[in-house]
Amino acid sequence: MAEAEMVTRRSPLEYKSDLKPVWCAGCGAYGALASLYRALANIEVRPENLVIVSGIGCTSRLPGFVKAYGFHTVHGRSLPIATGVKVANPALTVLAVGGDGDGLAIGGGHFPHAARRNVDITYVMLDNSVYGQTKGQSSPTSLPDAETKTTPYGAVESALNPMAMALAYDVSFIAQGYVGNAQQLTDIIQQAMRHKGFSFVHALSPCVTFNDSYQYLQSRVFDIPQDHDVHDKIKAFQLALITDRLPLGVFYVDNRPTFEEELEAVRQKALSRGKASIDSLLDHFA
Amino acid sequence: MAEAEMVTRRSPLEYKSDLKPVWCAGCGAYGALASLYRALANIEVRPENLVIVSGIGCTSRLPGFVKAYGFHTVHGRSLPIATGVKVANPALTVLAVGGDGDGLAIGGGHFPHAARRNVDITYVMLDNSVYGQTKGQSSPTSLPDAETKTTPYGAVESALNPMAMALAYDVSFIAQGYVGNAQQLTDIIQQAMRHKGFSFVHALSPCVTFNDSYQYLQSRVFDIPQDHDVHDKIKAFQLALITDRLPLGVFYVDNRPTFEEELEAVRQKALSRGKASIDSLLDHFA
Amino acid sequence: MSKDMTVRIGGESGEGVITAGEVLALASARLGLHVHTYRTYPAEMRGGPAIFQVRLGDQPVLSQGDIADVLLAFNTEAYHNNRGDVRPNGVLIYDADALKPADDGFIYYGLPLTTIATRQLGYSRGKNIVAVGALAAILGLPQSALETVVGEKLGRKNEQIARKNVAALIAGFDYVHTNFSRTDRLGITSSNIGGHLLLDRVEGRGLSALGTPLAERVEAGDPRGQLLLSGNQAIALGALAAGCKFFAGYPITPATDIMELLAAELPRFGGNVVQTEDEIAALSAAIGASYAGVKAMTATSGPGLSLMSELINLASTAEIPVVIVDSQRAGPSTGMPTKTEQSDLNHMLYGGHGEAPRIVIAPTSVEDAFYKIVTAFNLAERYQMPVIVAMDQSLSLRTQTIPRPQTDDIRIVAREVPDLRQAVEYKRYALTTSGVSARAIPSEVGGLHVATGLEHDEYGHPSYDPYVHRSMVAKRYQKLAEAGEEFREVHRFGAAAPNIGVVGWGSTEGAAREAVTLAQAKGIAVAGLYPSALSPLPEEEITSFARSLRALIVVEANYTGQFAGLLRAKYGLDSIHLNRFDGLPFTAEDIFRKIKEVADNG
Amino acid sequence: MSKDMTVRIGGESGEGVITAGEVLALASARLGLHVHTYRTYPAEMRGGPAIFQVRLGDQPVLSQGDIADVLLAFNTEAYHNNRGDVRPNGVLIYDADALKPADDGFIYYGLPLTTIATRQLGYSRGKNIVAVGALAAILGLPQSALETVVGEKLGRKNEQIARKNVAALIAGFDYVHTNFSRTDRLGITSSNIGGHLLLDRVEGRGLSALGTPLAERVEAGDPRGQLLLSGNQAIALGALAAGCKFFAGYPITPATDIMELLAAELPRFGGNVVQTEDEIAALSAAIGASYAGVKAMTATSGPGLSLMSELINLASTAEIPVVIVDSQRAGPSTGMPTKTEQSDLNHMLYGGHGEAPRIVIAPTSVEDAFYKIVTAFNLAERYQMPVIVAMDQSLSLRTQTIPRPQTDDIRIVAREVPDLRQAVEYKRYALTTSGVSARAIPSEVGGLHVATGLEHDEYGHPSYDPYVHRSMVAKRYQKLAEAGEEFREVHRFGAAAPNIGVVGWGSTEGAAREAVTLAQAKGIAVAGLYPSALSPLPEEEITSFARSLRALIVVEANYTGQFAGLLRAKYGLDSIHLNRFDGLPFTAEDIFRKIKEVADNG
Ligand SMILES: Cc1ncc(C[n+]2csc(CCOP(=O)(O)OP(=O)(O)O)c2C)c(N)n1
Ligand SMILES: Cc1ncc(C[n+]2csc(CCOP(=O)(O)OP(=O)(O)O)c2C)c(N)n1
Ligand code: SF4
Ligand code: SF4
Ligand SMILES: [Mg+2]
Ligand SMILES: [Mg+2]
Repeated sequence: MAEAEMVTRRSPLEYKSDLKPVWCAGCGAYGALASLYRALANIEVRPENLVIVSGIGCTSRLPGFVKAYGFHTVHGRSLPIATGVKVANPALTVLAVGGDGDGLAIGGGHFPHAARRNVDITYVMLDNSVYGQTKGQSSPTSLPDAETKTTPYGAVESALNPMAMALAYDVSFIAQGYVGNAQQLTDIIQQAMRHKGFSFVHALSPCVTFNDSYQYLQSRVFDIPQDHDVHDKIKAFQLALITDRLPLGVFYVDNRPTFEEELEAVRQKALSRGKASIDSLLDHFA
Repeated sequence: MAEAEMVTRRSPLEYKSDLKPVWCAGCGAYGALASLYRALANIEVRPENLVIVSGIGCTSRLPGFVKAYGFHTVHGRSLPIATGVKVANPALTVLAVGGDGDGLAIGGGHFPHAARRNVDITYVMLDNSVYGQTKGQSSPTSLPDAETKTTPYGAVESALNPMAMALAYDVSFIAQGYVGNAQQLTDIIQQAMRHKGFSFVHALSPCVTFNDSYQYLQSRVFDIPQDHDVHDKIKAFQLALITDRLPLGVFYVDNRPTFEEELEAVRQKALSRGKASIDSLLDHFA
Repeated sequence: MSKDMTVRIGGESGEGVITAGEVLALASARLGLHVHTYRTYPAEMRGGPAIFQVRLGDQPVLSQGDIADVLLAFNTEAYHNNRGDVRPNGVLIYDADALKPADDGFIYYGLPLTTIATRQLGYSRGKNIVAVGALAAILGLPQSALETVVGEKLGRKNEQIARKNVAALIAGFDYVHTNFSRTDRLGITSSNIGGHLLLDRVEGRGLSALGTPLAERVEAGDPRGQLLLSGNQAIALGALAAGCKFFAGYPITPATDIMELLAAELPRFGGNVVQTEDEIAALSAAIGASYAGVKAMTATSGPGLSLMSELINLASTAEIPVVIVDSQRAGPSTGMPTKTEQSDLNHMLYGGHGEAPRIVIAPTSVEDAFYKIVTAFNLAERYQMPVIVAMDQSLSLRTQTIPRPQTDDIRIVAREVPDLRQAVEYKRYALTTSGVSARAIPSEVGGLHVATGLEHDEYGHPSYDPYVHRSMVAKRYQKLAEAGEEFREVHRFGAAAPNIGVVGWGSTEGAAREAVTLAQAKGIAVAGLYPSALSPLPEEEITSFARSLRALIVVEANYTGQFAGLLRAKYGLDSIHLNRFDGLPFTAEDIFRKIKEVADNG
Repeated sequence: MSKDMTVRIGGESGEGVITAGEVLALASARLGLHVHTYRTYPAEMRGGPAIFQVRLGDQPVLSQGDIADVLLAFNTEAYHNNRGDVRPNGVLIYDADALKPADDGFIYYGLPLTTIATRQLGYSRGKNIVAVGALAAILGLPQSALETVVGEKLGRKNEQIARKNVAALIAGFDYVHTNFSRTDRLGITSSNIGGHLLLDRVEGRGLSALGTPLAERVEAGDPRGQLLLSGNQAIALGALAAGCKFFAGYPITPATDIMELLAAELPRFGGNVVQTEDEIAALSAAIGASYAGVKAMTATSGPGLSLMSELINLASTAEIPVVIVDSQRAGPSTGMPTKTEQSDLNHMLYGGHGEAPRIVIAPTSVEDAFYKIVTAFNLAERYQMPVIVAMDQSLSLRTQTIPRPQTDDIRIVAREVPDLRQAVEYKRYALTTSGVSARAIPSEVGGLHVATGLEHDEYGHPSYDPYVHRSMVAKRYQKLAEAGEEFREVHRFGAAAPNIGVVGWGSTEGAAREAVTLAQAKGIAVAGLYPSALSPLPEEEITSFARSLRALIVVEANYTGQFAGLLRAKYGLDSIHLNRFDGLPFTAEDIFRKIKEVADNG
């Protein structure tokens, strides 16, 4: 039985578009894309029911490489746009993808609000701790002292902690993956997509050209212990505060109504006050 | 000795401007303003060395009522503007003030970055959980089910948790006050202003007109126990996660170099590569 | 010739000025009178002086009125602030407990409003309703009509309060009937009170020129045939009628109540309202919803529109329909949020980097707003681009009576559906002669594509090819040209063969129409033209109108003459600029004076 | 008449095309030649074709060149992509290991570049430098000059690499001298190689028309008297010279390297660079710094400028000086980030709600950029308003030789300091005849005030008074008018009594100058006019130029003709539009052809 369930009925190849990825050879984004193809196959979403929304950046080019509906928007706005998509048609499976700059710098103001709405979309952030697209400036997750094109004397800001932020925002599914661990990343994305509500996958993904962090990451990642209680927010916060090493896996899960469910409830409440028609509404103003 | 230190050499009245506050009678902002006058007197800042930057909202009108330099900017931008002020002239004492909408909705993207820079300004957020200025819409801290002008069937989003967010952002001084506890709020603002680095004071402040929360708050606030370790971030996070009651006092303190200090270090590093002159710089391009 | 009367109510915010005005306006509307209201807002949260002005007429009332015929003053400050705006020989009704007017030559009705409310009724907050009763009695409005309105609107949640208010109203009526049963300078006696107060605007401005008796008018009209709406309400209702199913917005004066009304109503129509974290997110969400196949809109004012610049251009480039209402206020920057101005035109036309075509529509009245928001949705849908609807504070917040819309007659444009069975490969951005390419919606098999703000080829694949960019820029502008062919509505009024022309846009049309009528009555050959779309402009209509003129006056509420600049840039039209930029709406008098001046200098 | 030559290097990104071009350009500049470079970028991160074009001349080189005289091709694709852009009888230098050209009638120099680099030198990455050596040898550039440049720039951190590169360079030189000691169609022998390759642009376009021997030129010039800078470098250096002490920005192509250069240099000048979380924060921080008394700027491209709209208007309303560089790229929306366009003009002029005056300055060359950013800071300071500097991708990223600036001669405007001893009450926004009110800076005793974006009275107190708003709107525009009196620079060139005029703005001036020179040589009475400020426009200069013309051609790199529209809106000027909107910069040929066409049809 268990065996049978593991059979993939759709092939990851079904999700490959005709466009050849534009990324540098060795870019972490290739790994993320591969994991995404597998996750999509595993959850068997129909390409026409899938919408992938992205901002701008190397990693935000991803929708072009997936056979699905896509919306490659502007820098930093993937979350509010994806929210509009999902609310308009809750039957769609909606993914938002983008980089650390896209999501934590220019788009950072939208993240807490997507979380508090608990809109049922999955947000995959490919974090390479640099601005790849614009050729190597520091990003919100660049480490202190990082020498980049805009920090020739070393970065002086501390790095943001996306996992801690997601917890503070009350994101209802929070996980961290690494493109070097393809199987685990696939699994995490799958879980995130199956989760009802706003899910956040922080995918550590090197930029070979401007921040080749494979070694750095490889030597620091470790799997979250099996006995971690994903419903314990304090424990999850403790994990998030570990800075010398990088825990991989699911940090936190909370099950609560989604935005679409809540909006449906609003609709029912509203309708209970009487069925709508323009004409009866106009009567109020007569 | 202790007595002598408590003598206020400047009077709070010195900080009162000629402009009469525009707020509704009973607005929480009056209390916050009174506490601010006292705190300013206690730390004895000279009015001409003080700059108060605000966004837009009822509470953002505050700079007009303080005898100091002020900059009443646009909605949501007090923090980056205050950052510019402080970096340009670190000798100034810089305060940013504004509402919950100003700081957590439209301006929410700037908060994490002010924190990670640890710029030495004090940010006082007057949180009334409503948009007062625009006459009563829901705000990021409105409670679920809150009936407001834009949520006639009750709010469906969960409320943001500014204290947890500040912790996740690694704000280096985090405290919560209540305008009904004038003495404590004064004290907190004072401590925040004395703190070197980015300090955040979350001031609970009712909007009598659109969200009269005096009773609600009064019945829920309590002082953080004396034995709370302000350097323990996990403990602070636990405090922040308490939702049925509202802890007042200092949650968290971290002492690390300020942005201005770091930038000064950058300057020294840069200068060590040779003194600057336009002409010698032009030589590089000859 | 039309007859009308302007009643101003002045007091301190908190004294119930607005409520009093609203009761008067609604009761009048129900009686079949045409109504136009105008109000000011206290600048501070803690209050300050407020006025509410109701202009009533036997014909549609097009502007707020230049001068008050009747002033109801609640206190001394209100009296002093407003006495200068009352016509000579006008009527002053006042709280005799609160003020003692000087003799300005008005016709005086002093009533002990405070005493009646406090002593007689034990309901001090009811002073304003006592005043409404008195006012209605003096104007000759039937008591029953007022009673119904007060009962319906002023105690919806509390029957006791409803009863108190009705009692206050009756007390006001009674006081007038008891104490003013005399023939005074107005010729009013208790038996003929009212019925004569509509003034003849054109033939004379003195109170001696009395109009159609109200009673006649009331009998002739279909009292329920009209609605009393604000511009913002018209926008919200029109959007519902247009099939809007998604609204995202961020509160901002004076646009917020569009969102507030839709928050209550849209869910009942199967739609959703999302209050977002800012205006960028608002337009983002609307664009996302539209991409997903649902008619979507947002509404904001200048500061929000500024923030939306980048997203407007995304919608234009990715070819996503979306409707954006800009209720302009006095700028720049935060400016004066409660004052009116038409100073966002350039930003509506050009705002945002690069060249991103968009349609801009300017409703000219409350009624027009209802229908033009429908047009906006239709054009957005047909041409797959952002449509900005140019409102302003004066149009958003005025209320006007409008004939009840026949909702069955509203025409809705449906999306052009791609034929996905035929195509081997679906080209989202296919180059066509009209520029319009059929748009597949997520969940449609065979329509997979990536919409994008990068330059792209017909498939939507990013392309930096010079030829591709040229074709796609031209394609997007071709759609705008097509929209201009389809939608060329102008409002033309006045002389058939004018030698002076008045051209304007948006909220000033009412005042301009009145001014033109006045000027025609003085023998001036003047006509007005208001195009409904500012982008694309109806070239032929404008240039042929302008061709025969000796002088063209361009009316707009801004400093730099943005529309005049547009007309000159587009058609080389020189014009006389009539600008108002003090935060207040144009009056008919402003425009009339200019027409006259031009005619006299002709 | 000037002589010049255009060399194009084409290859795959990663083959060192850019480095090769930069070495050639810098060495030529040091030799006293005038240089203008142009490059394209691969559209994808993973690479693609790249070209770098170096145009050399004995007089200042004003544009990138219409057609290549010499092509250096690293591979077959580069050869095929670029052969069409090489002049008939042009020179083709190529890697004979990588490609076999057809006979297109070029003069062929095939070299085994790959073999030399790999086999002979054991340094396969050095192929590009071998090629530079060969190219320089053929052009007759002295080996020593190239050696110095390669030694300095290509091994700064690693001496071994420096040595390898020098060896590669020498191998290239040697190969040419050894293998091409023959007289070929060019008349080149080993003894006279070089020295004759500067072509006479005007008199004839064939290679037979040979120019000034290089050696002469080199001896005559002051090799160190000029700099080789990109437009963005000129902006950054000019900002330092202007006294800028604060830069905040967010990375965006093609503006980013302004921030990158300042991040390295500004701290050494006592200033700070802050990379902010977005463009809104960038302009916010710059405004804050300026409020606090420090000269401040930001730099961005279209999408960032869109986001800054609201803040630009805050600076205008609160009267805070700030400098904003917009390096335009092809739009709208994300558009084509690595391509050029002049399509942000309307947004620079009008972007943002309400009416917020700002100065817009358009540098026309790299040298002009250096001086105009100084002007921008000066005008910002004097008139306390935002100044936008209109760059574009083509100007930002081209490099040009410029005469070394005499930094002592740069004039810096200091702030007008309020006399705080005199005033009983300090009025931050005092109404003055010039509109300028002295600005107190935090820490000045007696200057306390609240700067604000709300409408305000002279003290800065919020006011919604109609009279106050009117006065303050007029005050802010008065400053713009004053700026227009002070700064009315135009670049006028060509015939003294033209009947055809060419007007444009910004980066196209070089091409226009060349085109006008060519046309004059053909006997056409044509002149050009480029105003330095687009807001406020120098009215008198433009209208008097236009008055005498038979035809006015407006040149701009956009679709809708924004500047032409501005000229018509302002001065009623009709014009012939010459627009390019394919992402590529204008060539002199484009403009020359239009002038000729207009002249022929005259
Ligand atoms: C409004 C705006 N500002 C700036 C840019 C330029 N830009 C494009 S991508 C990018 C950042 C890329 O960083 P990240 O999001 O981390 O993605 P990565 O390329 O590293 O995958 C920037 C600043 C833009 N396109 N739009
Ligand atoms: C860009 C922009 N959007 C919207 C507004 C309208 N606006 C003014 S204040 C405000 C929110 C006020 O809420 P908050 O910040 O909580 O302040 P409060 O009035 O409650 O003190 C809004 C939405 C604005 N001024 N600018
Ligand atoms: S620049 Fe970095 S992030 Fe971008 S494609 Fe290359 S390796 Fe990937
Ligand atoms: S509306 Fe609310 S927040 Fe604003 S002044 Fe009144 S009480 Fe205070
Ligand atoms: Mg990144
Ligand atoms: Mg609030």
